[in-house]
Amino acid sequence: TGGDDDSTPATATTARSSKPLVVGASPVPHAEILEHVAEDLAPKAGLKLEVKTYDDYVQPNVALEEGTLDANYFQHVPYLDAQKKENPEYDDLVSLAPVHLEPLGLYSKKVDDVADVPSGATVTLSDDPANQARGLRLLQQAGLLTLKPDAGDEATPRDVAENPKDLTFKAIAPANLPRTLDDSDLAVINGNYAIEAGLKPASDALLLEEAKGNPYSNLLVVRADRRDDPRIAKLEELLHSPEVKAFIERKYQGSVIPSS
Amino acid sequence: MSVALAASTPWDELWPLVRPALGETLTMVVVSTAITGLLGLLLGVALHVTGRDGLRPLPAVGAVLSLVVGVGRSVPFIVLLAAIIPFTRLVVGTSLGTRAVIVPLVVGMTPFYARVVEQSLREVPRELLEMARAIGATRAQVVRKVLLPEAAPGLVGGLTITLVAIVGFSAMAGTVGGGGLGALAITYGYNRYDGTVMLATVVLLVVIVQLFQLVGDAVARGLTHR
Amino acid sequence: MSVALAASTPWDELWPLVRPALGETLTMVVVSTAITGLLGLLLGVALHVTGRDGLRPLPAVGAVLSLVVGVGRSVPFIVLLAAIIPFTRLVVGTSLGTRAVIVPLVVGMTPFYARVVEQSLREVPRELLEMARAIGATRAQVVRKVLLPEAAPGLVGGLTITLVAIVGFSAMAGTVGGGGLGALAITYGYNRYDGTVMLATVVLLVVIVQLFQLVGDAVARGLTHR
Amino acid sequence: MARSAGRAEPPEAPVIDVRQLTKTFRRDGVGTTVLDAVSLRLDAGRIGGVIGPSGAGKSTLARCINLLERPTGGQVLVDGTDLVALDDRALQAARRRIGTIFQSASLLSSRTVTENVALPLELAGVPRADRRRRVAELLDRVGLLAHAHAHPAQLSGGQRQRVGIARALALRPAVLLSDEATSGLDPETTASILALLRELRDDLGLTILLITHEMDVVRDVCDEVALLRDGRIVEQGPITSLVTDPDSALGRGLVPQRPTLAVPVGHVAWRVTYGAAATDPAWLGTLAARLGAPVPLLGGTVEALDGRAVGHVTVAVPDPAVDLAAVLAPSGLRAARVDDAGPAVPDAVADLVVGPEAAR
Amino acid sequence: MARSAGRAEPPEAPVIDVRQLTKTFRRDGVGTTVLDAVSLRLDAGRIGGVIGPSGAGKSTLARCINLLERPTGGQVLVDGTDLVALDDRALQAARRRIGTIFQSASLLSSRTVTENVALPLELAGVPRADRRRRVAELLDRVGLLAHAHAHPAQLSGGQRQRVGIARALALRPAVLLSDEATSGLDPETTASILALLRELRDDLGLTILLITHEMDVVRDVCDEVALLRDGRIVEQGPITSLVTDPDSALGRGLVPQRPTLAVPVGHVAWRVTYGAAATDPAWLGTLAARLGAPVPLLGGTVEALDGRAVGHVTVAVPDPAVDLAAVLAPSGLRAARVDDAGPAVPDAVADLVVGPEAAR
Ligand SMILES: Nc1ncnc2c1ncn2[C@@H]1O[C@H](COP(=O)(O)OP(=O)(O)OP(=O)(O)O)[C@@H](O)[C@H]1O
Ligand SMILES: Nc1ncnc2c1ncn2[C@@H]1O[C@H](COP(=O)(O)OP(=O)(O)OP(=O)(O)O)[C@@H](O)[C@H]1O
Ligand SMILES: [Mg+2]
Ligand SMILES: [Mg+2]
Repeated sequence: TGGDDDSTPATATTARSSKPLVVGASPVPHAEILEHVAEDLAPKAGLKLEVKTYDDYVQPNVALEEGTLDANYFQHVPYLDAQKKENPEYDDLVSLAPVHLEPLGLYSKKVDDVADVPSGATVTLSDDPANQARGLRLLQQAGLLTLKPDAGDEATPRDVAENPKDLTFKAIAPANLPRTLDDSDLAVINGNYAIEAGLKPASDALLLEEAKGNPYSNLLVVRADRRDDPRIAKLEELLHSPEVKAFIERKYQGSVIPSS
Repeated sequence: MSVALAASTPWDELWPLVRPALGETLTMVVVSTAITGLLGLLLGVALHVTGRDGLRPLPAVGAVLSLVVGVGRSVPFIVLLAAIIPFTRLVVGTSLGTRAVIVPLVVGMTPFYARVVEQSLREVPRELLEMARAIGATRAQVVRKVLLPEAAPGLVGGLTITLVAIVGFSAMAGTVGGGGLGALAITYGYNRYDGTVMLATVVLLVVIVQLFQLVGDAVARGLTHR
Repeated sequence: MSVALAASTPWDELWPLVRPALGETLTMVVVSTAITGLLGLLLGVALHVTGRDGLRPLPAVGAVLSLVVGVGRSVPFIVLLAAIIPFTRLVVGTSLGTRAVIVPLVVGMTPFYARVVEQSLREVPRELLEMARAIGATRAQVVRKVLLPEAAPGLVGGLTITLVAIVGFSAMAGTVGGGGLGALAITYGYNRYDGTVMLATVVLLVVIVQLFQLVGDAVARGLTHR
Repeated sequence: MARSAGRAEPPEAPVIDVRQLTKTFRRDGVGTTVLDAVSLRLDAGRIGGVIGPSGAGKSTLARCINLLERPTGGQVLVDGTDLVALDDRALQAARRRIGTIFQSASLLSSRTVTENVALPLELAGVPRADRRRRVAELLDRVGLLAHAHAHPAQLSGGQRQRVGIARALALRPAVLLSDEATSGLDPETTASILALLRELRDDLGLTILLITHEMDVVRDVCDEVALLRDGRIVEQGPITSLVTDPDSALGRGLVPQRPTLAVPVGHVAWRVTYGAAATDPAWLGTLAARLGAPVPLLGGTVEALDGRAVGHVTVAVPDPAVDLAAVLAPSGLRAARVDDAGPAVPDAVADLVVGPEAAR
Repeated sequence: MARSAGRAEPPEAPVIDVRQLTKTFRRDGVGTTVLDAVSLRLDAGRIGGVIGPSGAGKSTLARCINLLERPTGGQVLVDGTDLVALDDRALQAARRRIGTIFQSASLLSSRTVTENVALPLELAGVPRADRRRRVAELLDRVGLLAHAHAHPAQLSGGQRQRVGIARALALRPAVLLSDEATSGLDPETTASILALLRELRDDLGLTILLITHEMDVVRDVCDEVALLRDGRIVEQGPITSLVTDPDSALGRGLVPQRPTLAVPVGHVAWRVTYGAAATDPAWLGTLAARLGAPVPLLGGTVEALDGRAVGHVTVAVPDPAVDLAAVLAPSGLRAARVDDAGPAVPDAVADLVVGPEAAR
């Protein structure tokens, strides 16, 4: 089991390389991308990959730190940094190269244009800290509000400086954002949840996040002492391969964008 | 706790955060418990009456009721919450906010309380039911005049258990913007490692639960004349 | 559901997905229920015995027990799950996987079953306890020979209710990689809007719940001699 | 509520008519026949006693009459209607005309004494004011006014039993099934309850099936009696004829059998039983005069039943040659030689009620 | 288990010694005194009866003796030790020496008849084989062998009561508190249970406090009796002296009071009571001879108690001038004129047990 590796970090990497690499991931698109790698690319590359899915954003880092996971693939750098700030023991977690971005989008069933958002409108956004901050930034980008200058990666509605339209913010579970779209005036929805709920970000969103230079690209995170694990290097290489890029573009139709 | 309590909310910012949550929790819990109590009672009585040793054994109806109750209890609450959104909207007109949580709480907990009710009704001595039948009680009268009053302490005790379970489940309210202490505990304590808020909410939750338990116990004791 | 069921898993891919989850759920539920049953019974007896009308009223001990039970029931399950990770790791050596879910399930449900047990014990006629005392039973003997056997049908009924609640909570297991049908329902049904898997898991959950309910009812009936 | 004379059925139609009633319980997969072809008729306004050893099936008989137990075979007609054939509504109506006093009082613990007695009235929709009046009246009759607001748990056993009696009478039933209503009541309370029952019978024509173990109760209020043993009716008939029939085990059992004095040496003990015919109450003096010797009275019981003497006395006759039976026959008394008249467990009682279990 | 002679206490130390026992219940905030300074002593190997109207406090008295109710005042000593002062362990041990038969049998519904009777043996750690033997023996004695494996719900009321009796005797107690053990049992079963108790007393020195409403039972087995009314002991004493004392209400109540024949015209009814002194059993014949006229016997009861005649008869004296009391005094009989000897509710019983409630 994973715990063995943890207790004997000096074990020869060769011994390790024969074992499957255990990667924790969010179900969509992370796990799907990993499954694609595991099935179509990894065998040829001599890599055994085992994917564990998580619906939660806390446990994958816990498991990684604990050694149950060799890597995880569900977060972006700002989220990891926030986690590190709150959990000093995560200091040895390092991020690798960005793989993909799931652009947040503004959606509404009430208005067709951001400009038409009425005064006093209810805006729903994700209740996880990073996505909430990101959503607020998207709303700022849409010109609906201004954030305080010191608002960081974990900005909350309390960090809103100007709210000209007197918007009401409701933070809810990301999966329920599409479900409650009928009852909100505006919703900031993650790409994956939008797709799964049958929304087409490319066409349905009033506004999508910019892809370029976006810090919210998702990437692999590993423990520093595993950075040199050849299996990790192999996976990292495969994730940035043209095949994977093509897979993402084909499968997600613009709702998930390859970062490189 | 394994994680340091970083970025804690200062104590003086706590109350403005917690106060509305407390109100939301109380609203959700009290309203949901009241409705759940009523519906669960009806369903529980129906289960008992149509059940195998009931006043009017109707295997077919009993099986259907049992299935309904089973479905209600089998679906994980988060899934239930999401799945019945259209129904919720139909009933309270929105799928967002405190009101919207009450519907899934009632839908989810009614089957639970129904089973608790059934359980309590089973404890009523059979000789009392026979007595009631012998003096010419209709089935409805047996239920109203014998079964329910005699089981009352158990029903209240069961309702207390249900209420506390509702307090627990109301934490999920956050997933549809219902707010409340539980959601606060999850948002701040679980997602953000904010020890202060987490502690404050948990303490408040414990106090609420203990208070309701005290009241429930006192009422049950007041109804006991054995 | 309000949204289209996009990207459903084809039926032929269903079984490989569901089969291990079924096993995980059964393991989690059966093991957790067994341990919860035992610990809850002990705690419930302690609550009853030290309670106000108990065999040995000890207001101080009773209050402490009641507080412990209250805390256990007040903390929302997800928060509890996260909060006791160090304890979980201590007990089962890991905080991940099916085994790791059993610990918070037991910790979370034991106080619940303890209250159910307390409730059942209250239903034992006082004259039987008096009889036992009159024939010189020690308190431990009153518990073992009178309270528990006489309350047995209620205890089994309550355990069935607890088991079903555990089935529901085990869905949260997904959040720590514990797997199981509930997690599948959340992952596919809740997060991915996958109707097929969702339906399949819910149906399986219902079947499991109904089966356990049937067994529980039969056992309770077998223990009833009134 | 009085049973009017203008009813359609012929006046002889019995109010309770049990025909070939059989009841079998399954226990551990084995069937036990608790009532075996029991037939019993009780006319309007009559009080019929049912006696028999513990476990004979008396309670089961009562429970079959108001259909708390479904008979395995046979028929139970109350007021001419077969309860088994009735639908729910009709059965409820029929049951409201049958008052039942349960062997275990079966009171609702959640209700006070008043509320327990009011229950049948509530069920029947009697208005509150009437209910209050009737309940107060009943509680007064059973001596429980002082406990009107107590809960059953605060009552003594006999008090609970009396609540059950008051409840059974609340609806002024036409038929009363009384299952050991007075067991556990003291003699005075018993007497007052019996007086109440007799009065209700006389005034309202109440028909009563009275299950009891107390022979005094049977003698005091019953018109007829049936002896149930082992699920079968062994003997039955009107009290007066049973009591005056020295061949009837049931009749002998109804008269107290108490220990008698030791027989003086040289004497022979004879048991003299009052018979059906009228008897000169001074027979004992007459006998002594006739025998020319004192006739010691060793013991016995003589009492008035319907104005006639019933009972028996044991006397010691100084001359073994005297055939007391022949001597007393003209005066309507029957006599039988007693071989051992010492203090002993009364035999006639044993004859009467010894059950298969108790005999083992 | 027999009460050995070599005990430290003086042999006269009573086994049950109730001193100024007071018990008050709070009901709806009002205190009701149920037992009011009750004192009672019962020596080893004696059978003491307690009678009294329903609600008099008899059960409460028994419950105070085994400390199921904590006395409000006074002392209860069993075997010389004050139970109130004992710690848990000692109290348990003491209770195992006190068998209790409850008014409501209080059987465990989860256990069979056998298992219910075995319960006290289990609690005391009696080995399984011994347990089985003892239980079978007891079930045989109470006539329940055939129902050994039935559950209480499958038993008749009397059968349940007998299970309770067997259970109380299981541990061969030194003291037995019997709260209406035989109420609801038929005469034969009652007789066999009483025979059993008497035997246990004779063989093992069992001391028994017997609460009952059945005067026959008191006469048959009790050595002494106390009349409790309204929480107070009104009268108490040895049976023989009470029964032969015509001034004792309790004594009169113990002898059956049955209706007598109507007084023939021109006659005067006298009630003749057997007294403490030995009496010529042939007194009636002698009286007739002496009066030179037949003396009709209107009714009465005469029986042997400890070899002596007790009871009373009502006779009609043809001459109103005769003072029967004076005539019979030399023969040890007491006579009192009866003004109305018609069939009536027996007065002496009313005298005896009329409670404040029933009298209202
Ligand atoms: N727990 C209680 N609370 C209040 N009053 C009580 C309680 N228990 C008994 N009583 C009252 O105490 C009185 C005596 O009761 P107890 O049971 O001793 O009577 P008893 O002599 O045994 O009568 P019975 O012959 O009917 O059994 C009754 O009037 C009863 O109402
Ligand atoms: N539910 C049952 N299942 C099996 N056997 C039963 C059941 N109820 C009663 N019996 C048996 O039926 C027989 C008759 O019982 P019943 O209660 O009619 O007796 P009873 O004549 O009223 O006796 P008692 O004088 O003791 O009240 C008993 O032997 C009893 O064990
Ligand atoms: Mg009976
Ligand atoms: Mg009593």
